[in-house]
Amino acid sequence: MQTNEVKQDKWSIIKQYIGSEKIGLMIALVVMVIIFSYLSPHYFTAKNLMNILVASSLVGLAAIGQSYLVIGGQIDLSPGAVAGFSGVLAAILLQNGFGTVPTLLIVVVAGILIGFINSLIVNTLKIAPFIATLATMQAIRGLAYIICNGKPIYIQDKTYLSIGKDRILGVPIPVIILILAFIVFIILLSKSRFGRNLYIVGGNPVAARLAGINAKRVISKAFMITSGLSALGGAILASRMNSGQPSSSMGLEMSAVTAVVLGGIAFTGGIGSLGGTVIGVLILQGFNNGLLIMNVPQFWQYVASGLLLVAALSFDYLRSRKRV
Amino acid sequence: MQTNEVKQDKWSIIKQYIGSEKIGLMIALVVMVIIFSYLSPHYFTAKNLMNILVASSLVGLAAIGQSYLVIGGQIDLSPGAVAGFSGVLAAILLQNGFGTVPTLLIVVVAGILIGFINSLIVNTLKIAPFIATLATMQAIRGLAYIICNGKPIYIQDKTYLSIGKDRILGVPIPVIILILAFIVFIILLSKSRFGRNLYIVGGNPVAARLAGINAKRVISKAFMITSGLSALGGAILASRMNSGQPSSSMGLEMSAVTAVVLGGIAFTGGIGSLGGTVIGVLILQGFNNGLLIMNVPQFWQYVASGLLLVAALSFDYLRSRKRV
Amino acid sequence: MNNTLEFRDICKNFPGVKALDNMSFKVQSGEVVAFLGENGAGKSTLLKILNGDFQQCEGSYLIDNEAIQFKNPYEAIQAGISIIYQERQVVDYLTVGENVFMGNMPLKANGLVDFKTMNEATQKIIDEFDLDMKATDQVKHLSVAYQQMVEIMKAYNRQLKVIAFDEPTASLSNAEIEKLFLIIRNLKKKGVIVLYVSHRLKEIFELSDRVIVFKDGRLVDIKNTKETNEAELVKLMVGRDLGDVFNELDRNETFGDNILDVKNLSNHYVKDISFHVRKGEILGLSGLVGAGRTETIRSIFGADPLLSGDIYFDGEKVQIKSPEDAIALGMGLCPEDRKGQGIAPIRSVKENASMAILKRLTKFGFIQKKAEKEVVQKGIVDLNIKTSSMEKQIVYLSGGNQQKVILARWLAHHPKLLILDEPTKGIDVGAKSEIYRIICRLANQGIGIIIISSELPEIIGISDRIMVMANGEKKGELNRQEATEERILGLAMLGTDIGGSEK
Amino acid sequence: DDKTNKDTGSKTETNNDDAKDKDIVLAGIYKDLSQVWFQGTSSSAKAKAMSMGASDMLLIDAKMDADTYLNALDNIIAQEVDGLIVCVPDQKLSTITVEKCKAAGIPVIADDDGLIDENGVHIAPALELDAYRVGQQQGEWLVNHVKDNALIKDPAKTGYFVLEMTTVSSVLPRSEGALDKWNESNMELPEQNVIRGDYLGSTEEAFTVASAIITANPQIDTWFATAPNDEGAAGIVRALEQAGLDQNAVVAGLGGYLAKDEWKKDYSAFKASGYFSSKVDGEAVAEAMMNHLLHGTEIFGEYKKEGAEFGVYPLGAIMVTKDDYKEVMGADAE
Ligand SMILES: Nc1ncnc2c1ncn2[C@@H]1O[C@H](COP(=O)(O)OP(=O)(O)OP(=O)(O)O)[C@@H](O)[C@H]1O
Ligand SMILES: Nc1ncnc2c1ncn2[C@@H]1O[C@H](COP(=O)(O)OP(=O)(O)OP(=O)(O)O)[C@@H](O)[C@H]1O
Ligand SMILES: [Mg+2]
Ligand SMILES: [Mg+2]
Repeated sequence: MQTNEVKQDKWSIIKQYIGSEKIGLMIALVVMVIIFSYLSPHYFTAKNLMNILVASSLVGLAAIGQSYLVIGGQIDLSPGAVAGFSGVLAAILLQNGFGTVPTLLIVVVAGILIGFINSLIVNTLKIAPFIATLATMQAIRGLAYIICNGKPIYIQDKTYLSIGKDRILGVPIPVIILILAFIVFIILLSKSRFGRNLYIVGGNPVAARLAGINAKRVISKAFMITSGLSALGGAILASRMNSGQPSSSMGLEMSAVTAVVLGGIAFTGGIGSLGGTVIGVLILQGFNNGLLIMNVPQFWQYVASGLLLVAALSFDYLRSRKRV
Repeated sequence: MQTNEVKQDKWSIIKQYIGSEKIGLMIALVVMVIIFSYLSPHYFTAKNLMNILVASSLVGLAAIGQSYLVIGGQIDLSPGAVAGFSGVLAAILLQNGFGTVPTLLIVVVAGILIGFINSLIVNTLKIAPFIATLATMQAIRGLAYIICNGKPIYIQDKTYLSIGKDRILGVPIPVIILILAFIVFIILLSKSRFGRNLYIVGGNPVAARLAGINAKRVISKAFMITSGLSALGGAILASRMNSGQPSSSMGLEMSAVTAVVLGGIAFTGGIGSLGGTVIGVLILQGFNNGLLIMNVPQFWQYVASGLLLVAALSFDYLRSRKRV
Repeated sequence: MNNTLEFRDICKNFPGVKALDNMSFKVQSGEVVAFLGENGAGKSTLLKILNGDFQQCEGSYLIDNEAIQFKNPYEAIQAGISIIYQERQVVDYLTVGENVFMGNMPLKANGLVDFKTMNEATQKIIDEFDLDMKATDQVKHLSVAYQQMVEIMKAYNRQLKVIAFDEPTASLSNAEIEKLFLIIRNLKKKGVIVLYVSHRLKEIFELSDRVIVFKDGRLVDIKNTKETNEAELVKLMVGRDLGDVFNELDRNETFGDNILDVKNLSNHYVKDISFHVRKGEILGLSGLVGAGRTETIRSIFGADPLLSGDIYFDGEKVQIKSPEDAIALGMGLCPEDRKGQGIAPIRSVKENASMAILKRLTKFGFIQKKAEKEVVQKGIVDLNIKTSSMEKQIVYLSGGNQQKVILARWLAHHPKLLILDEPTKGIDVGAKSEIYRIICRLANQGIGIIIISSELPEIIGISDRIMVMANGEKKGELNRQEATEERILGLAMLGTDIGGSEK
Repeated sequence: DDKTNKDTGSKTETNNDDAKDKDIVLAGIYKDLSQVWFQGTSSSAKAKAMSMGASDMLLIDAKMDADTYLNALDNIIAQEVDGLIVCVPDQKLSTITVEKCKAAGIPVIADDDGLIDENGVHIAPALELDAYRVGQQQGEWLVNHVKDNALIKDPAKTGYFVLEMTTVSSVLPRSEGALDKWNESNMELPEQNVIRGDYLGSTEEAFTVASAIITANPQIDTWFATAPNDEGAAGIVRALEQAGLDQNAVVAGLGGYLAKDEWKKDYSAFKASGYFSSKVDGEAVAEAMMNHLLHGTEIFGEYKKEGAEFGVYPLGAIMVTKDDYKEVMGADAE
């Protein structure tokens, strides 16, 4: 369980950001890419890699937040509902003449507010986050349907639509946003006091409190980050799809959790890094995309996804066990 | 945190089976029934109560298994998929001339096998149960579609259909099965060595290991019970619907977990009782039924369900906090 | 019965640590053998090898002259070897009976657990131990001391050839300790081999036939208890003379104004507690386990709610709503439950040491890593913390070194008032004397100290003034010159001062 | 016909003779009330029924779940409603529905998906959306559009993409109908350029699938596509836009509810959609039920085929395009 301390220095930087423990997963990622590339010449192309990144943009944002939460010993099942709600909210705001920037601001603030409510239920009512956010997930999804009366709402604002459509230096804006978000939140997690506190709270909330760390506030921030990012993701998705749809992004939370765990963050809390999550998201989306490129029938996609998860995680486990 | 020890004896029996700590939830249940009865004359009628019980039959079975797992520190996200798969499997077997009894046997055994696989992944590959069963959930759902090619399969076997249709002394067979299952599994949990070991494994895994309790085997059994009961539930549902449908019972696992937590079993493991789960299931299904009876619009039902969950759990928390 | 237990050249390596190095000795049945050694000397590790929890890297052990290799603790239990771990291993939700019979609950013919037989058998053991509990009590309702006794009963309930106690008295009060010693002597009479690990020399002299002294994973010496004395043992284990620990302390004699003034404090556990601590003064809180000392200081520190009462800190009336507030004012608390409340086990030594002063180490929200490392390094050197690196997960340090890390955390904070709740629990004599020295040094710097300890010699030796509590109430105060074990116990147990000079 | 409501002296075979004294209460159980379509049909049915004198119509969502559906059914039977309109989450639930309603003496009409026995024979009157026929209409429109405008310049560089929902058995025939029409039309596309893709019904999934298919077939620069709902078509259009292939493309959806907004833009590859009028649907069903309850008129008797026991009202789609959607869809185009 202890890593070799000799190479500490050489590795320490990589370790800090990517988590050298995750070499197993990197290998899994590479193996997967090689297999798909062998099976289809269209897999490992610039165009398709961009497809994968675009498809990752929503899951990636939600997974950043989920990483924070799981490190802090929490979990959030509401990101899918928040994203759906935000898309609809954005569309309604635009319909009512709000500009792109105000719309984005309002949507993200609304998301942060939802995160705050989640944390309030967890912190003050002491309801387990799994159940608390299952409850808010239902409530928020209901609200998403209510505010649009169940009907998708079309978006016509050109500026807003350009978020999902335009590219900067050939890179789609959603991908740029994702990359920026990862950079910001990797730095925040590894360098800031809030990030450090999150690890300590996840490691032992009681000890953290007695050392003067306001565990509730730390957890609250993590929930707000998750919901805020999910809301942003939902708003971007709405732009990409040209409409806000109340039923969109169902199951997003599960994909996010999956990516997080693939990336080596443990449910026990206090362990893992956001660099691992990057790999987790790439494996997940790269795999889904590969199945689609290969045009694997839907039913088999389910089976394959399940098997991938088990395979990737056991691969990592077996590899790390050998090392000890 | 210390409770009054004086009344210990009077209460100890009730406590063991129902969990006196759950008085708060019982009150919540009663309050809910009173409110709905006041709002609709159709709610508190023999007919409707039977409706609630019939509606509970599948969730109830899954919740029994889930209770075992959560007490043992585990969780299972695959019950919905198992139920869907089992229904289709039953329909296929019947279509191929299998009798009712062999069909039920095979389906339940198949379910138990799935549970065994789940436990294998958790025990030997050390994958967190949340993720392990999320993976098998996908794989099993995929299989359900594959074996019937995505199309529901009709059931014509009269004997088999009578399971879902007939009554004994006025009580529908699914309800009888549910009640029997609760009795058997309450006894198993509170009186058998396996049941007590489950608390030890969930409450203090180190102690379990030191005492020579084979935690893996205990956990394995709990997974097999859960999947076996879910399979049985799925088979009964197929009989009630006259067909096996690959997409049925989606989200069953979440309802089961909700009922379990409502009933006072904590995710930390080692705590709670199956008596609490009975109340949890009744609150959940009684509430859903009430919303239907009141004809609450769908979107608002989502919101209401979310709020109920938070309300019931905070009620219980605030009540128990006052006691200290 | 005539059993033997022999270790031959046992070695055990952990990454970066040689925990055991060529450990060899032999024990006869009917013997109580004590293990003595500094924190991290390898005592617990040897026991865990004996019961198959760890596997040795080299060497072997023999029971009744037969080489044996247990693959897991269960095999050891089957062979008559039971170990009571340093950390309690009970299951809160279950009854005393179920805990005592954990792993081998008796069954009825119908395959269900035979609760009647089980509870009767448990009750017999309870009576034998002379404890005030029932077999059907849920363990979560018992005091910590009683939970520890349940743990001991669990081992006692088995077929025993060898029983090992790893610091069993850390959370027991005198009454239970005496009962335990009685039990151990009975076991000895029955021919059971008893291994006993403790940092309390007094207990070792009272109980053991021989003492094995460990140092850095090696066996230093084996002494017949009757033929040695404390000074010799200490010298063997620490490698130098400690002298008279308390008399040689550099005490602070001049106290300043009140740093803390508590007036009529009440909470769920204690009522109407009033006392004060002066700058540079060491106030000892004494009492039996469960007297309410922890609950008193937790309320002061903002960890638990206060029902009524006023707190004055450094002359000003303060409202402390959370530990955060208390720390901001200049308090520090070293909690009694190290594992549960003191450390974040999977985080590094560095993170555990710096967690209370992160605000000071932060610029624009970001941690100054270099400054942090310097602070932590200073703590490691000052307190002589044994760790291969400050990045090591704290859970892999020995208990005593974990405790030192928590101390380092508060020293780095430069508190005005430091509260230490059982700071020497599970700590070796060498480290203890270091901790005493540190406490005195802090007092000399004008820091007010509150120390809670269940060890009377310690509380008498270190405190300038002692406040005695029982049943959630203050029973009296004794100053340094008045304090004797008898007078303290009189206050704690009878509520009266037999010395006659109660304030 | 409001006048005839009042003098209901001529009740024939109706089973609740006291209906005229009692308020008439209808119930509608729909398989998924979160879908725009069912909201439309249910609300127009309710409005129509109330305008014809019903005191209420309970609308219940089966949430695509058989279990929920059965519970809802038991529920409304317990409440003794006068008539039931159902859209079952799965047609295998037909027999049980009809049995229960018969036992309770409640007339039932199937809305959208017929109530059929194991041989596919209707066991209750129905208004049916013929999924396969609708698909054919969609395919037909596409074929004609492509031919009329001579859109196939180079068959090797042209592809037809059929989006399917294989996990929803009632929707699958739509894609089959469209594909069959395409195949019948002898378009001379290479076999590998006719590609099927699978999704679960949402725009984002359709987008993801379509993006992958487009990437996997870089030789194709002219895409034709059909989707079994508008969400799917919108997803394909977005994917084509992202790939820069939307100018040559033709995409047809079903429903029209997203297409109408696409057509407010200057250009969209979303060229047509099969419009179902939820108003026509809901009103037809409610009217038939109310007439039955008030006058004993046989439900959909006029649509009864030879030898059939029950009448089936056929509901088809109307293919609408940017040019004519406003006239055809009326209020739905807003
Ligand atoms: N699981 C482990 N992984 C790595 N190192 C360990 C582990 N367990 C113990 N060690 C190390 O082995 C050495 C011996 O530890 P051990 O617990 O046996 O000491 P001890 O004599 O019982 O000390 P104490 O008196 O503090 O309980 C210590 O340096 C400790 O850090
Ligand atoms: N976690 C707990 N659960 C149940 N009872 C508790 C708990 N903590 C304390 N108590 C009870 O509260 C009372 C006061 O305990 P407290 O820990 O303050 O005593 P103490 O004097 O500090 O003793 P110790 O020597 O154990 O520190 C006791 O009756 C004790 O049993
Ligand atoms: Mg030790
Ligand atoms: Mg204490």
